[in-house]
Amino acid sequence: MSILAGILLRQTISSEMISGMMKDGTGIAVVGMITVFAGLLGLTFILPLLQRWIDRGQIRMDRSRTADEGTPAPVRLAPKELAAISAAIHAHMCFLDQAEKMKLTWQDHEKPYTPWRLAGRAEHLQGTESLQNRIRSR
Amino acid sequence: MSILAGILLRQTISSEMISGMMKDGTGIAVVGMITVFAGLLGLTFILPLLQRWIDRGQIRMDRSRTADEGTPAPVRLAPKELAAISAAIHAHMCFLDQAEKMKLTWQDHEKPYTPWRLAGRAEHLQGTESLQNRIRSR
Amino acid sequence: MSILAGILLRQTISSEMISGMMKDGTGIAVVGMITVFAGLLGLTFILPLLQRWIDRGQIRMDRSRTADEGTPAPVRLAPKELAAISAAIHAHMCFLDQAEKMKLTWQDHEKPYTPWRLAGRAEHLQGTESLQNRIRSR
Amino acid sequence: MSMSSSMVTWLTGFLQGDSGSLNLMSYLDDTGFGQVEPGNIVMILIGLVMIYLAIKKDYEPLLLVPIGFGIIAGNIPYNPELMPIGYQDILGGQQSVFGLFYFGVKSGLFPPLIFLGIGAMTDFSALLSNPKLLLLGAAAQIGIFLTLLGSLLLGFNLQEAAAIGIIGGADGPTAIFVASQISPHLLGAIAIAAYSYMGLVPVIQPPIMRLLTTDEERKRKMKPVRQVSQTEKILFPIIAFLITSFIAPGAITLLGMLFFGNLLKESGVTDRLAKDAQGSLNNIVVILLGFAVGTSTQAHYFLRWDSLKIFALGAVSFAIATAGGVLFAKFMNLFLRGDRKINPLIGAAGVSAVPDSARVVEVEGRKYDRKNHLLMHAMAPNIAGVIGSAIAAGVLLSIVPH
Amino acid sequence: MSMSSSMVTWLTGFLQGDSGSLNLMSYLDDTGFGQVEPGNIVMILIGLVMIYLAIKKDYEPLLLVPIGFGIIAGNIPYNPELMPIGYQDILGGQQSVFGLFYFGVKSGLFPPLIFLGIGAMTDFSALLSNPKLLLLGAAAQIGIFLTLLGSLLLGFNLQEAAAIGIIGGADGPTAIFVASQISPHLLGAIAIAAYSYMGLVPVIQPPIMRLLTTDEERKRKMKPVRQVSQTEKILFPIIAFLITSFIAPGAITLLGMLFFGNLLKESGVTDRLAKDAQGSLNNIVVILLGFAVGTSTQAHYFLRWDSLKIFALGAVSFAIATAGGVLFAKFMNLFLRGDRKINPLIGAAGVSAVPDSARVVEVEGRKYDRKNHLLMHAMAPNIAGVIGSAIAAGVLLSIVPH
Amino acid sequence: MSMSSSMVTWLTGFLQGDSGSLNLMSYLDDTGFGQVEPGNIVMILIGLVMIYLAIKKDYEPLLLVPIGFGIIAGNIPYNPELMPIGYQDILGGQQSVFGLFYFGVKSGLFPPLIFLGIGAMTDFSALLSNPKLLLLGAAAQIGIFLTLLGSLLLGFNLQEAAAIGIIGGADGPTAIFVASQISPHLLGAIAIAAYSYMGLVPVIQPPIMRLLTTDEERKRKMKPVRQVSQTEKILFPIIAFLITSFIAPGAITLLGMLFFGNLLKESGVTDRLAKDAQGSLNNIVVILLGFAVGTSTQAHYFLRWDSLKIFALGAVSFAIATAGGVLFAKFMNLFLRGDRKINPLIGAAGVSAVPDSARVVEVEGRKYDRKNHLLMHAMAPNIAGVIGSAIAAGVLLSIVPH
Ligand code: NA
Ligand code: NA
Ligand code: NA
Repeated sequence: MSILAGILLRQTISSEMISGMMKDGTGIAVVGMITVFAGLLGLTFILPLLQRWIDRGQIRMDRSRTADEGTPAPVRLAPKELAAISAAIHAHMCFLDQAEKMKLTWQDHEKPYTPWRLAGRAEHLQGTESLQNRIRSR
Repeated sequence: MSILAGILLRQTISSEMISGMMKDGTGIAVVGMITVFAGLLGLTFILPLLQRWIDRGQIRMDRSRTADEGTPAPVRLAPKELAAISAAIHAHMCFLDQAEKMKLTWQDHEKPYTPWRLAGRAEHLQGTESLQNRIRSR
Repeated sequence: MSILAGILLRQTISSEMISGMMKDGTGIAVVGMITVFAGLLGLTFILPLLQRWIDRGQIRMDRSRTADEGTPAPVRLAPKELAAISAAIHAHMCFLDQAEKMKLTWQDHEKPYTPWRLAGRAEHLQGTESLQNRIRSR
Repeated sequence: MSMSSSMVTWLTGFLQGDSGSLNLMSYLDDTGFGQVEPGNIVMILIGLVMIYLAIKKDYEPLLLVPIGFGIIAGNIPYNPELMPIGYQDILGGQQSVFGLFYFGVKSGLFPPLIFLGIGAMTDFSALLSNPKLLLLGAAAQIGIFLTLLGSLLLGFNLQEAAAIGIIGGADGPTAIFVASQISPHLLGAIAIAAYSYMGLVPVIQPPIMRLLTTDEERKRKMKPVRQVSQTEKILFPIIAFLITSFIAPGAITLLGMLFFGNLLKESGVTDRLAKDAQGSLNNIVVILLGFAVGTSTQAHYFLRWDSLKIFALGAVSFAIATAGGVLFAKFMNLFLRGDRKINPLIGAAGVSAVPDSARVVEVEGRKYDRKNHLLMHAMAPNIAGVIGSAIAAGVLLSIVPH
Repeated sequence: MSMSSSMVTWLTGFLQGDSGSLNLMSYLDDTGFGQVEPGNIVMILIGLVMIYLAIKKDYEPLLLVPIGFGIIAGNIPYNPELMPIGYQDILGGQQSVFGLFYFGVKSGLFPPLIFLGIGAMTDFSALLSNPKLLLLGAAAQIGIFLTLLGSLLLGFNLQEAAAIGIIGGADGPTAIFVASQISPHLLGAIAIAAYSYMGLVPVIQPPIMRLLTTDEERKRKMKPVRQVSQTEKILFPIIAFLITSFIAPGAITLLGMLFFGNLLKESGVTDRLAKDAQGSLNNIVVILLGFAVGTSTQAHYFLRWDSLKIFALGAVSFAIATAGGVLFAKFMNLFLRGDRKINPLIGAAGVSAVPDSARVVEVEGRKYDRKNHLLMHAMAPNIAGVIGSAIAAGVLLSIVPH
Repeated sequence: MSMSSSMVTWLTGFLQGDSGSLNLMSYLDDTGFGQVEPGNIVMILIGLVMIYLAIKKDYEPLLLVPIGFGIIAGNIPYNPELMPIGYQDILGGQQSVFGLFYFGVKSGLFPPLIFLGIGAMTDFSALLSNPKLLLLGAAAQIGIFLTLLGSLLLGFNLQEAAAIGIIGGADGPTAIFVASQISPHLLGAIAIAAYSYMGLVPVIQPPIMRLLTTDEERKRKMKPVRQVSQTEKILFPIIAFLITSFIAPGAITLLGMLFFGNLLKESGVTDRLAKDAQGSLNNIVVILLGFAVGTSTQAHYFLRWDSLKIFALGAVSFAIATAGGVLFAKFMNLFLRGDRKINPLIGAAGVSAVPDSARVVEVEGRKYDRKNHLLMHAMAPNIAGVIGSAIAAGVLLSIVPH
């Protein structure tokens, strides 16, 4: 690999280089690297400005949030705590769901439990018929 | 907006209107509105018949279900109740799943816990491998 | 159905059969059935070899696993047990998620609870942002 | 040494632009900086506004974010002789990727797929519970046909006028479908207009609703809707499809997919299919459709006098449709007694824009009586509006020669 | 005033049909009411029956609901000179949307995608556990070749006969794939026949199974299947693909996707892909495939003598395939001893129709011994039947000139 | 009796091959056994190795399993005069299914869709937190342009050299996109090389990283990244798209989809779309893209001297890119003070290969200081590498005539 690279480099540093196709190639390489750097340098300079601009807006509303808080330590919750939290969130979201469904369908799905409805029933019990399923648009 | 509408209306009510392209346009508008109304009027008349026809069948089976029950009040369950119900349903559905999987694969997925299987394991533990995934058809 | 089949059979057993298109048809049928059997016979013979080859490797590592264990009896867990297990798995997987997310995004999603973020919030709370969503590749 | 000095010579020439065809200056000519025109800037700003409205104001974000970003992507300047990028570019037989996306729009493929999704996510109970509200959805279609006449007066030909009229149906996919079939050259403007006004429903409708109703009417409470049996819900899409498509065969494609999706949802045995019809498939099509419509607003195709006219007509059209629904509700009340009378606000939901216009009705109704929930009642004309627009589209497709 | 009176004059003429080309009567001629033919009504009724069977009887609803609704949508009458609606319509260069859907069928694109999904959802353990049951899946393919001969006798040419024969493989996608390649003009009839009989498996198979087995045979219990290691499951799709596709290269496309899907499922590192191969992608293709097949039954293409013949041959074909599987199981028993003997009922699962025919075996077996669960044993020939049909299809595609 | 004896006569002739055109021997000629060539076996073995690496070593399994199985499926021998199976086969106007899959590759459709998915699953916080690390992603692109020069030296023409160079971008979709536009005949080899080396990142990069850094540098800890506000995350994709696409319009398609996907993710109002952009749609495209790229390695198109050269150049290219990133980090350190100094290991993540090369950096860094977590810092150059490669691709697409 590095041998091949060496050969290429040695061939590259020859007086023939700046002529014909290699000239084009070098031109492309220079333009290309300049463009790549220009693009990413542009971002490098604009992103801090963006941050400052947003922060200024934030400061007016909330002085405490702009501080550099550093990488937050990974919060290691006990499985028990996680279970409790996820159950609470689930309950909360189900409630939101219920509220949202009420608006659009005015009734929960009530499906007869005949045998030929098994497949349908399963999906309905399991489906997360959540806010994301509401009809917002086409 | 309403000014433009006014201009349009005034222009529309001119003696030139019923001639040339506007004549076609008016014809289209009349046919169009008649058709739209015909389609939706058709539904308006047939839907009550449909309801009555179905209700007749239902009455034979269950006299109590045809009553107009009005919009059900949104049932506001406590988060606790919701959590309990969802856990129960989950357990029930998992059981159905298990039963169904037994039929088609006669064993649960047992996967070695070698490091290179991490991705796979995660999916399997989390995946709702439910009735909907059973092979029914092509 | 069976009458038609009878007619077909009787017509088939005529001296005309082995001539013209029927000859081709019979040829195809014979080649076809031979090929189908060849393919599946091939599998029938190779699969046991495959099993033996794998088992040999397994034996070196674990002598106890090669025994024919028969169809496992469907394990009928009580709903309570299932709920407990699923909660535990959920907690465990959430923990893995957390760990994995830490690596790639170094922070959990913290979203402002302004009204226009309702939809987004719902999705995020509910979404199973699990290992399967990690960026592995293109 | 001679290498490095000749390199320097070459680089100097290269940067100054005299080293042949390939140099930094000639490349700069082909970048956005060299190719930009004022129209591009205007369109990019429009795209930014759409994204702002979608994210900050929550106006139909599922449409306006893809369209807005598509507008930006479609208006970044480039040299079309070098690469196929824009939605109409073909170079050396290779079509641009944006062109491939746009095929789904131009061929009329995406709108019926969206209708499949809408069918699979819509509960038709409200409509089954009170069928006479269907007529409000019919009345609102007057917006389509008056706009058609208006377009003829403004100098559009019959095909164009028909396609523009459909904007008044307040139904993005229907508008795109009709335009793709009979006026493909106006497709971009019509699609943008239709979707923009769908996003602006909360701005356009309320003043008209207030203008045309009395305080007493706005406070009117309606009879609670009845429970609908599952059998009715299963039979409805089939029967409704037979009736409406026999009357307007031009709507077979749109209504077929709408009711097919609804049957998948209600049959109880195809939930697996319904889930992806309204989920993955719908989301994928929404992403591609919105983005493709956005990219089709390339300034030099889009920024014309005609586009402005279409936007003006679209606004009028929405206003007329809203008025049509409200006034027809008042007309129906002449024949209805007691608690059967309709709150005319729900007539405004006769335009389609599901479920935004129904929500506007709910919000508006509660301004006058905080306990008056009109949303479920408004869902009936709202869905009827979708069906009505599709029928109107069907009529136009069969009558207007193309 | 003069305006309104001239309006009245015009309207009268308009309704009577003497106001030029555009009037209500001429529009009525172009609606379903003016264009309807008896064939359309027949087909719509067939579509309704299919939907009824799917929803009420749970016969393959994922297939029959889309096909049934597609049949209805494809048979609503319309004037094909005005709009491209039907699956073969092209007007002014614009293809109908149903035609775009149908492209997935005609090009052979959808069937391999369905096979990918089947592979990603099928557990091949049963087959790995008892490889000799594979032969039952081979024996059942006799139905394909006898039907081919029968079709030749009924006057079909070789290409047509080969495509019709595949119905006996009891495998919708395979039948569609073969027909699309060598007899596209029969595709609609073959697809409908194949899927209908797949739905009717619980009706067709039991009498034949009972006719060909003794009471003792039906009560026979089989040895429990063994545990299969994950390594076997991973290697199986690769090895099986190499063997079967070397023997029948014509089956590379179908078997390649089947085993590719299975490898995604079993590899343990591509669950993410397997999930959507058998989920979203499969559902989307099932919706479009079923609907497109349905729309391809437009009465004036479909209602022909040939279609009836194909249906008759299809029924015979299913019966022969079932018999072939059962009888071959009895034949194998001649060489097997003790608890290795096969319950010949599971031979009936050698047709494909996964997993319906395996379920029929289970139900039938339990009629004679309530504690005899044959389902897992029947899954082996059932899946072998899929592979077998694909091999047979491969042979036909390479031998029959096209 | 006479029937059965004539049958025997016929069968004998049939098996011996003298019963006309159709017999068992002639069929065998058309099977894999008759058609196989050494190249096929070589390629099938390569496919098997890829699948082995993917499953056992977890090297980019989502890519290597589909590609590996595709290589096998594409190299099963068959007679191309009988059936259209291979990705370039067309017979009687019917294109092969593999050809239909491959259309998504050849037309350049799949790569932007993959970029949409990457955008929708990538968190750009790391990059927003420390923008100067973007420059490492720029520096690594030197691999692209040196490889371009190397390819020219090895005798490839300008179009080919440009396409080969992009392998050094370490970005499968970008490489496929560029090759599809300017060197479609090398697409298969380039795609396989790009993806193979992406899988081999953990093998290729570490030695180079160790060679170019001192022990002290490798142990350097970096300042913790700062909290990024949601507003920044929403504005970033829009602003970044405007800047980069104005500078390199050739990258509009790729970067447009990347940043569009990211906006869907971050906007907070289009989660529904983001979910399927990075889920179903991405998975479906990954399956089809990988498999199609695999099938395009049919031995008689693929096994050429050029393919080997491309593989060699690809390896060099990856090495140069890695070195470029690391050395540029050291160069930047000349201008940085104190805790702002960069750990040069993260320069290696300036190639794309998200997030594998960032993981390699993490692993490498912890070999020297178990408490030094570089992953989040490495994500910045890693994502910048994706953007950088796309810009480079854009430049090549606009400069290189095609
Ligand atoms: Na409407
Ligand atoms: Na079969
Ligand atoms: Na890169």
